[in-house]
Amino acid sequence: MSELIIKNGYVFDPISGLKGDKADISVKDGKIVDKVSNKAEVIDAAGKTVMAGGVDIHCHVAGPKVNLGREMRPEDKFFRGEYRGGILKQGKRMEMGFSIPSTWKTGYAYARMGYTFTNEAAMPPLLAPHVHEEFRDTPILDQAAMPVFGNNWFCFEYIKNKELENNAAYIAWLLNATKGIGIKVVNPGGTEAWAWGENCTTINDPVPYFDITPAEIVKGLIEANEYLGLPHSVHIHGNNLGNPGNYKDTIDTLKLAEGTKAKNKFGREQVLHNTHLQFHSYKGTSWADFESGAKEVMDYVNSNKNITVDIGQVTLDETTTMTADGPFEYHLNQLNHIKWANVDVELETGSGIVPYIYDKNIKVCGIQWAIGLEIGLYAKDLMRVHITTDHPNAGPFTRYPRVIKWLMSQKAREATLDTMKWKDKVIAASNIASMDRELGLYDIAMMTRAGPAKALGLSSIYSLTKGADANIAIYNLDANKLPSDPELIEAAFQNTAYTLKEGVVVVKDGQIVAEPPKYTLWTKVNMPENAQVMHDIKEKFSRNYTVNLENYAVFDEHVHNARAIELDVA
Amino acid sequence: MTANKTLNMITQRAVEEGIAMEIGKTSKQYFDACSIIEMNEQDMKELGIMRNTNVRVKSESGEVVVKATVGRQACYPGLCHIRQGVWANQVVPPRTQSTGAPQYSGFPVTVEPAPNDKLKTALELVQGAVGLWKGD
Amino acid sequence: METVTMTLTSQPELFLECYNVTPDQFAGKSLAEIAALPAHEGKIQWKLGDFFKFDGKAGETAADTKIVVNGDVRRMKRFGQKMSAGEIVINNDTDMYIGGWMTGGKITVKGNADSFLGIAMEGGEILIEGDAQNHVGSAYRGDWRGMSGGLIRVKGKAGNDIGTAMTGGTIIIEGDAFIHVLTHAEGGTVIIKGDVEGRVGGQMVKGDAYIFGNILYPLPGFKKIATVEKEVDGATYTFDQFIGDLGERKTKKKGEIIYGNIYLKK
Amino acid sequence: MPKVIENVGCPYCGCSCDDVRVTVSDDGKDILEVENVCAIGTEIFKHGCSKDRIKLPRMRQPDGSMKDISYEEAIDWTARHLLKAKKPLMYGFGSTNCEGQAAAARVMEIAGGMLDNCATICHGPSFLAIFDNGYPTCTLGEVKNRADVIVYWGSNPAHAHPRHMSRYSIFPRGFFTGKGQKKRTVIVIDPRFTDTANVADYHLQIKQGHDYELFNAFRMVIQGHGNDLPDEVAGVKKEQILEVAEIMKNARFGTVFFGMGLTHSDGRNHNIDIAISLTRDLNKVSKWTIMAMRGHYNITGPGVVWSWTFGFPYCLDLTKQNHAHMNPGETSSVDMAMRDEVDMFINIGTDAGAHFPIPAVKHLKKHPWVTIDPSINMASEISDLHIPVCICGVDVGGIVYRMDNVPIQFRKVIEPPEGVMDDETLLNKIADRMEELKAKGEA
Repeated sequence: MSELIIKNGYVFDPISGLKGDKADISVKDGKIVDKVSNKAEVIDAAGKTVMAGGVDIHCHVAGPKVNLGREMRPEDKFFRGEYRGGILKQGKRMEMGFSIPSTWKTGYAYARMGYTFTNEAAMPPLLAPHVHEEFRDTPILDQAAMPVFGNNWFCFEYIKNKELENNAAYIAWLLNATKGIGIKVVNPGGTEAWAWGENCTTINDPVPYFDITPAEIVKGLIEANEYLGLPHSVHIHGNNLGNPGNYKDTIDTLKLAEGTKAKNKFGREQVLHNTHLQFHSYKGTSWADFESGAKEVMDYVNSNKNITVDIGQVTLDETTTMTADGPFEYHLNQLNHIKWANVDVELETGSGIVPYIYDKNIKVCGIQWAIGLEIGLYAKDLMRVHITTDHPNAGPFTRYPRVIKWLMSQKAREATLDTMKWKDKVIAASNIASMDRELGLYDIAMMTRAGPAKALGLSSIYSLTKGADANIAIYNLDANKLPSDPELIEAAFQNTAYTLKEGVVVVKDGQIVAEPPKYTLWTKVNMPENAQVMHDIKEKFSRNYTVNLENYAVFDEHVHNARAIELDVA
Repeated sequence: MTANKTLNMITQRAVEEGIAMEIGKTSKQYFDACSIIEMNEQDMKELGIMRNTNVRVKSESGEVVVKATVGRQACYPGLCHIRQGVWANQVVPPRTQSTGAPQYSGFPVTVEPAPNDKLKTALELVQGAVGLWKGD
Repeated sequence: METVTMTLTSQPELFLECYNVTPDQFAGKSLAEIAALPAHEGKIQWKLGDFFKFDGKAGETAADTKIVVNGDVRRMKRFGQKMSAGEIVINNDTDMYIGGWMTGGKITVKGNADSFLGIAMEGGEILIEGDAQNHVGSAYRGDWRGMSGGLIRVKGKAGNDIGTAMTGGTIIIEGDAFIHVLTHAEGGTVIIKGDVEGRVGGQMVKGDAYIFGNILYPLPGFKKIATVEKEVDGATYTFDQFIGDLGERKTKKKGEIIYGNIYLKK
Repeated sequence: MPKVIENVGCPYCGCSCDDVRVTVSDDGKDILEVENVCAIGTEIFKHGCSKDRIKLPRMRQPDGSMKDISYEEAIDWTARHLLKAKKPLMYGFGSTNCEGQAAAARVMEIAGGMLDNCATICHGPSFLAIFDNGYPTCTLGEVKNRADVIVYWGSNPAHAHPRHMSRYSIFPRGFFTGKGQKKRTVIVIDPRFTDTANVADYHLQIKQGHDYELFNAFRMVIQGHGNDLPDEVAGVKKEQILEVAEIMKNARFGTVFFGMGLTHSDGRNHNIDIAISLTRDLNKVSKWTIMAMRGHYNITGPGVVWSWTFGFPYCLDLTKQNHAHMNPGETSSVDMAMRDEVDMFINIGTDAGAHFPIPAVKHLKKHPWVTIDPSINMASEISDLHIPVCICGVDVGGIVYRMDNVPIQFRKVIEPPEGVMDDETLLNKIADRMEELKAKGEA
């Protein structure tokens, strides 16, 4: 029996309503408890900020696409004669890579920032064992992954035929087979079209051959998600990502959620999570008259409570873009002519990878940077607007502290604007220069742990409420006396004073000191077997797949330390 | 007829070699599958080589005796092929053009009739190269 | 300019990585401090002083420091890596990565250099009096930004991948070259005074190759457009000008299509 | 009662077929029958239950003979030599599951050595090309369900991947390809009239070593410069190039499968590099993908596992503790052997004795040589220590990666010979022993 108490810190936990009050947090056997005995180990957090472990709702940290990115970019490790990252080995294994870090670096670097959970944003079901192998080799972090459904042939047919129960049964079966947590949709219909070299750029473009539209796909999946009552909502990367003028398509996509209410036992209120909203909030007709559409999109988001979003902030780094949106990556490669990888996955999905440099001396990159911050600053309910960089698409996750700095400090935003070659054009095409809002630590706690945890239906695990896992971040920030130098804010969020994982100190003074067990979270839907769906599955496997059905579902021995989120459907 | 001829050599997989390898590298099947050179009939004629007689193959990095055949997968004149394995690797140049991969395909060898020379076994060739061969 | 002379006293068993032998690292240090700089042989971290004895004196700045390397350093790599100024003279054959990622200064090798000479170089000058091997002035694996500036002159011959993904600067090979010259280049100049086996300018977007000898196997992607006179390396010659790689994508500047050029001496 | 095990993976080639049926004896020790498998795969399963399997490590004696020793002794000997060596090299993994490859990464990170896999002499140049130019590819099911044009360039599946054409490419009937072979056009580009060329609609008999020029010619046609082509490129007539280019442009979905005809000839990586460029060009007018015909059933595995572990797929230099380095040509096995850059060699799940050019074998043999492999092979017969292990896919399961990077979960079908360890267990014991020795200050 181990006991621990964190004393005198300024505690920010929106789930339990703590808004920076001085409070003690008690931990017993890895869980948050009301109190502990006087034998408990004491961590003095006086003058420090205490939050639950960070929760990343959307990042690409494990699996085939991420790994092909690592494989195809030796120069991401060794850049102009320098080993990037510059981290001396502190854990069991070395840490490699900048924009697409090794699994080991991923675990260590998140822990150093006070994060203890990540949600891998796109798992191709056929390749699920790969994702789980990487989870095994990612230290410390609890992880989950969302299988992609937006271009899945089974779903297409069930939705087209309006077979809600069959669609739901198939989704439940696939979550079980892949040990996935929820429903991800990427460029619905567009990636299937890309298998013929085509795309769907609006929600009404028909998908070749399948006689269905993106709008129907998304609506069908939302319906199935709420029918099942999954912990998370449908998590969407909509059509027409990354193109000027797409804010209209984004609002069209968001409108598909209108009239639907969340139905679940996990405290989740939204029915649609729109990820990396920055990439979907573009106005203008071309890159020449490109401008921010953040205001229009956020006006919609602010007034519709059944939607959550994450930002996808551009960090102005050389990074690696990777998405299941195959046609987008091809298009991007036609613009920058750097190397291009593409992987179309039979019956299910696709993906593309292109290295990209967000250069502060390029006007468009500056505007993209401004749009992301505007989304955060326009937000009225920060529980519904989460910090991400769509790692590694808009920048590596290791830049979260920098994003926090920009959101918390107008001075920091101005300093970055001042380094831009086309500062005036960036200002003219966005509203960033006029925004004086500065977020506080409570806001940041909402955007980086409480909000994402709630949206994922996991706030009973990832918060400081009684019974939650004792995953805790302690930052060197005096909530009453925030430093006037914004760089110190970034530094404090980069390396915690302490990170605790299930009550074990894993980071102390920014150094990895322990690597306790971690979990793979997945959603187990208990429902009667659906004979029709099982028949359909068997038929597709015998005719179209190249892997046998019996070898498709991830074997239990290949799922690392599984922890099921269970729910029953009659 | 010439005494010897420079040919362009390649070495690749063959299903016979694959089967034999799984039976074992010291097996007769492996010996039979891999200790042969396939070349164009015209080159054989010019060299005065009879089918299924032995020839000596020399390259910049070594030499080996193998049995000459035409083979089912025809080489054009000037091209020859020894199946991937111990015999081919006696002559494959280890140079890699700074890629790590040796020059398995496309290197000059001279081929000459050696009807009286004996073929060596895989073990004799490899153990012999490192001073471990103790003889039969 | 001050000079540090380093003379080999013992050979490594394997290869020694002399990444610290640069004017930048030596400048402002005493001989004892220089001798204490690390060098790797596999996983063993040695001191430079374990293999060399040092004489002379380092300058205050890199620009003020010259390093003379004596002895058989064929089993030593990475001399002059990332150097920004000053001078290195190696009085013998040496190994890989000489002048890799260098941004300024000058390196002279009185013998041969191995592969990856001047890899991703940005500025400065390298002179090899003997031969070089493969990847002269090329990019590091996967990088689309190869050599971007400076001059590499090899008096002897060179192997494959000369100026791969080059974007600027000049490479002069006075002898023959093997294959792949300016592959994937988006700028820069390569002058080969001998013969080339082939594959000059494949996948090239932009750049200039001057070939004084023969190209044994020319690429089909290049097309002759003119005969021109050009001054190259201090003298003027007549060349046939070929443009390409017509199979590769092309960029435009002020409405005009930019081609890569091969100038083949008549 | 004999037991039938279905959905078994075949541990031979990169097809990694997972539909094998194996009938096993009552006691789980013998394989009685193998179905749905090529001739080569059959031999692997036969060998797995051979009574002649090596069951104990063997150490070479001063007189040249081999003597049985215990696993503990073998593990200790290997651990001590790894720690002592300045730059040990572990190479192989052609027949190791991913769990074993991950354990090997741990071993060599602790040892501070070099880690390389068979790709280094096989599809390593394909990695170099992917580094430089990317990889527009797909899973094999996409080919089966959609492809109407198939190109085999410098690859000969009839011999190296016996079920490739029937399971994935030419013959199967898929969702959009219900007519199978009848509606597919097959193009083979090879200097030999191979058995694969024999089933093709077009065979371009290219002059060996000049693939780059022919790719360049195809790209010329795609970019609209077909008229500028000379009458013949790389031994192939202009008319034939134009005709085949037209077929490529008009494909609904095409795939280029390339093999060692490209990776082993002059230019190596650039032959694949330009093939990738051609694939990209073709996507402007059609839909095309490209795929390396990886040789072994899990030789894709080490590239995958080590990329997530270190960021590089092969030719790893782990000597520096804080970071990994990679540069083939310097850190590649054959180059290091020829330059005498390493001072210990572990051959695992492959046979460098048979498959390296013999001068490289001679160089490596100057130093301690350990072979970890279930079988007697050329490497085992010249090593100082031979440690037998289980055969993946026969007496141990695990994850393997098919040539298209699809993970396949392999099953164990029989019990291993008593006492024989699998790769993962053995390697982790070597790693543990090294950590023990380091902690005790004996290293």
